[in-house]
Amino acid sequence: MDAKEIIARRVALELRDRSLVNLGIGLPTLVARHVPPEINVAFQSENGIIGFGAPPPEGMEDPNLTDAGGGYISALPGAVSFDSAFSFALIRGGHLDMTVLGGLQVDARGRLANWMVPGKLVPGMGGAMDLVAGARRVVVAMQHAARGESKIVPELTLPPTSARPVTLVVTDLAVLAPTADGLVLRERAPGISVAQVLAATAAPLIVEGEVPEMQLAA
Amino acid sequence: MDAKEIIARRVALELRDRSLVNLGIGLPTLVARHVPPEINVAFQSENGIIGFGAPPPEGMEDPNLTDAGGGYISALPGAVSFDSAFSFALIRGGHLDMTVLGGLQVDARGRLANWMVPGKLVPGMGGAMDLVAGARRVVVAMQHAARGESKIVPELTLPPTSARPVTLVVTDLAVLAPTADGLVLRERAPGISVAQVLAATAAPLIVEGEVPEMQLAA
Amino acid sequence: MHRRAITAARAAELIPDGASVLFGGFMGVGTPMRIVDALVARGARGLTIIGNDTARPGIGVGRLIEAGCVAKAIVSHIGTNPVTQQKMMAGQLAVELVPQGTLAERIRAGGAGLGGVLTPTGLGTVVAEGKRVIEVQGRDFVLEEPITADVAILHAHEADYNGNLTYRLTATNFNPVIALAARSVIAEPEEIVPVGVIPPDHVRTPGILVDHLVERPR
Amino acid sequence: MHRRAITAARAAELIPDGASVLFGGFMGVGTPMRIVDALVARGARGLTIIGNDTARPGIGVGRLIEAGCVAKAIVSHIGTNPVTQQKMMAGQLAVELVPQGTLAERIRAGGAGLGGVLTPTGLGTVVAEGKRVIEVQGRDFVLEEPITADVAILHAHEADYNGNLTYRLTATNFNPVIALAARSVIAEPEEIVPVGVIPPDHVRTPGILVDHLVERPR
Repeated sequence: MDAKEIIARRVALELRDRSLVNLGIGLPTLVARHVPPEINVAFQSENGIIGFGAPPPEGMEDPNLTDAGGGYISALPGAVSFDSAFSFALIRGGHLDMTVLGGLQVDARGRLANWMVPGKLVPGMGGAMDLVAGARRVVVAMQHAARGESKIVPELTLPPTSARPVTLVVTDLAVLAPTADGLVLRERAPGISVAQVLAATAAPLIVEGEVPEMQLAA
Repeated sequence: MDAKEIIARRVALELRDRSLVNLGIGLPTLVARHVPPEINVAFQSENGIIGFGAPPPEGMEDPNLTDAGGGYISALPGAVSFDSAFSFALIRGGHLDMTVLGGLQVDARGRLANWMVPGKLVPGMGGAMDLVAGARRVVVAMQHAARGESKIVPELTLPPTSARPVTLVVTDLAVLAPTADGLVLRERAPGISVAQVLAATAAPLIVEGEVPEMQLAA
Repeated sequence: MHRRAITAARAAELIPDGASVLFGGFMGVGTPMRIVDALVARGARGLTIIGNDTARPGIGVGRLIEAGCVAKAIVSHIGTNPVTQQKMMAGQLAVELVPQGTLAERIRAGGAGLGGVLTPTGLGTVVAEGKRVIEVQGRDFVLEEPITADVAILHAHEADYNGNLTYRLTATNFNPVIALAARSVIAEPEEIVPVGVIPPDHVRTPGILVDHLVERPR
Repeated sequence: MHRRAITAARAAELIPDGASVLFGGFMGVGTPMRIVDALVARGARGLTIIGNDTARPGIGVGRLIEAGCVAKAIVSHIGTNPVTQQKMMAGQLAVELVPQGTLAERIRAGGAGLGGVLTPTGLGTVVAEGKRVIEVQGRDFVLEEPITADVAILHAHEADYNGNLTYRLTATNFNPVIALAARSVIAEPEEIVPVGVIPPDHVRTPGILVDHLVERPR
């Protein structure tokens, strides 16, 4: 199982029944493939729809029905469309139960950076700042390291996405929970030891007792 | 012609072609009967409709289609319904060309009072404060005096509806325009002299040259 | 995410004495009358009701006022209901008057996660007393605080069993905006249809905001 | 209030060089492409464009960027358009990044006569730098100023000849909100139908907000 697959399957277990969930573009999108069968989740795409499904068969796409990445989607029974002001009223107003976002860095305080690398890349924040500020639970889904460097850092060196700490960080090595005391190591990936996680992490981690191995959704 | 009829017919001449107009409950509603035939006006009722018409025939009313007074109305071709937040986005945002409101007092600065008489009557402001703050033109349609007392006063003794001066005041005796220097007497009602207007008005009025007699819509 | 419809009596049980209740309706049009009558029937006490007006005696939330269910009304207008006036004068009912557009916008702000409303409405009136005035781009605005409540009771036209709602003409009014601003949302539709029947573009309130649907009378 | 539809070329003439232009669209979906192409064809210069994103090369307002029509882009995201990035780095294009929900709400505020937006989004980030932070009910909010523009260019699904508009699925996005916030509003519908054909409850933008309709290609 590759790193992205591990992350997506672990994040899927964070889904709660009868909840409204937003998945960021890229890795977070993979989570939709692993929704546990007993769980009923509605997905919101911030460009203005709740209740979308997989792309329609080729040739049956509607140019007016797309996800936030501009890709074709379908509408499930009970789908609802709305404008951008309403979409973010839902997001900012605490009506979105969970968002899953990619990340460039998370620091010991649980702050996320995911929208720019000064001097190199300025994609923009899109909806990420509103999502982190407004969603009830913010789950970061990202690889533990990039180009050999830990993305879990003592203090952000990239511009933060929000002052608000995220709820949970899921990587290919570990599940981390930001707390008032710092990042707690909650789980380790299958076959990964606590020592390996600590060695791969630039930020200090709090380890309390036995650290269980991740469960993964099917 | 009675006082209300004179006022309604004079106010009707303030209607501009291709404009959006709100009429307050009571006297202002009468203006709709005198829209000049060459003028195309859309009426907005603040409870959420543009493009309504006269009540339907008896027995054909829809309990979900009413004006701001709760009375049955009909929908003209091209009518649009919307919620209260949108209705007041139109009103506050300057998209309403004109509102016609009743009044209890107007003072020399052009300020309107029309929503309460302390200790006696507290109907509430309803949409009046938003209408006076937001409509491009605010026309007050009211009798010049009540119980023998002038309603055009030097300084409001009743709580103001807004700090913003109204655009025009139309009474059964005169048309008054608030300016930086005070209330200017623009027109006098048919058969009424300037002296009669001045005698019936508690506030000082500015009289410049000849004061023409009101024209009245059919 | 199907949910079964409940009886109006059950809905009334879900609204405890002393609760704050956002209600839809304008002069009683668009007010959920089965829920109102059930609240009267169960003898609800000490409610704070928040909505446009107190309608007329025997109409809309006027019935709650007469039955003594209401301790406080936050509304824009009470002029059409002499019972409200009498109870207010007798000290049996607290009334807080809010301009209509400001009321809609404060509720929207509460539901959309915004910190308040900056409006020109009410400047220079008693409405602005004790409130912060903030200058933006050279103009003054009153800072009005957001409103949320324990419960919202909505009247809708069609619902599906996901809780997706449509509204009808001027019965729309405050219903869409209050759906965003309460911890528990109870909707009383005129009709309930299977999920998938209402086109996504016609839904005005997504079912994820609706906690309970009230069934039609059998 | 019927109006005749105009050609896209005529619409482009109504948008002067140097104008500020609010545009609908999300990754090009819901962007009025006939107007965009006409702007490119007439060689528009110095535009400030305001909307969600700059789509991809050759898609949506991406075409305006490539053709050198744009001096400044106020958007939430440019990550999918390398041409935007290149022109920005080369100093040929100014880019101002605004969080997506904040952008929608600032435009709505501009159109609704509100003095700004109080949002938690952007707190503790570069977005809040130099802006007022206001405490309400014990929480901090950034004061974001309203946005208006010279022109808004909208994509709609159906229009009638009154200018009443409907939108389709995720092509809705920023279109309804920008219709409120520009001095001149130009809509490009997929279809124009006779007045009276669209039910009042289905209209999302009333024709009184729309100055010009662009005809379909012949």
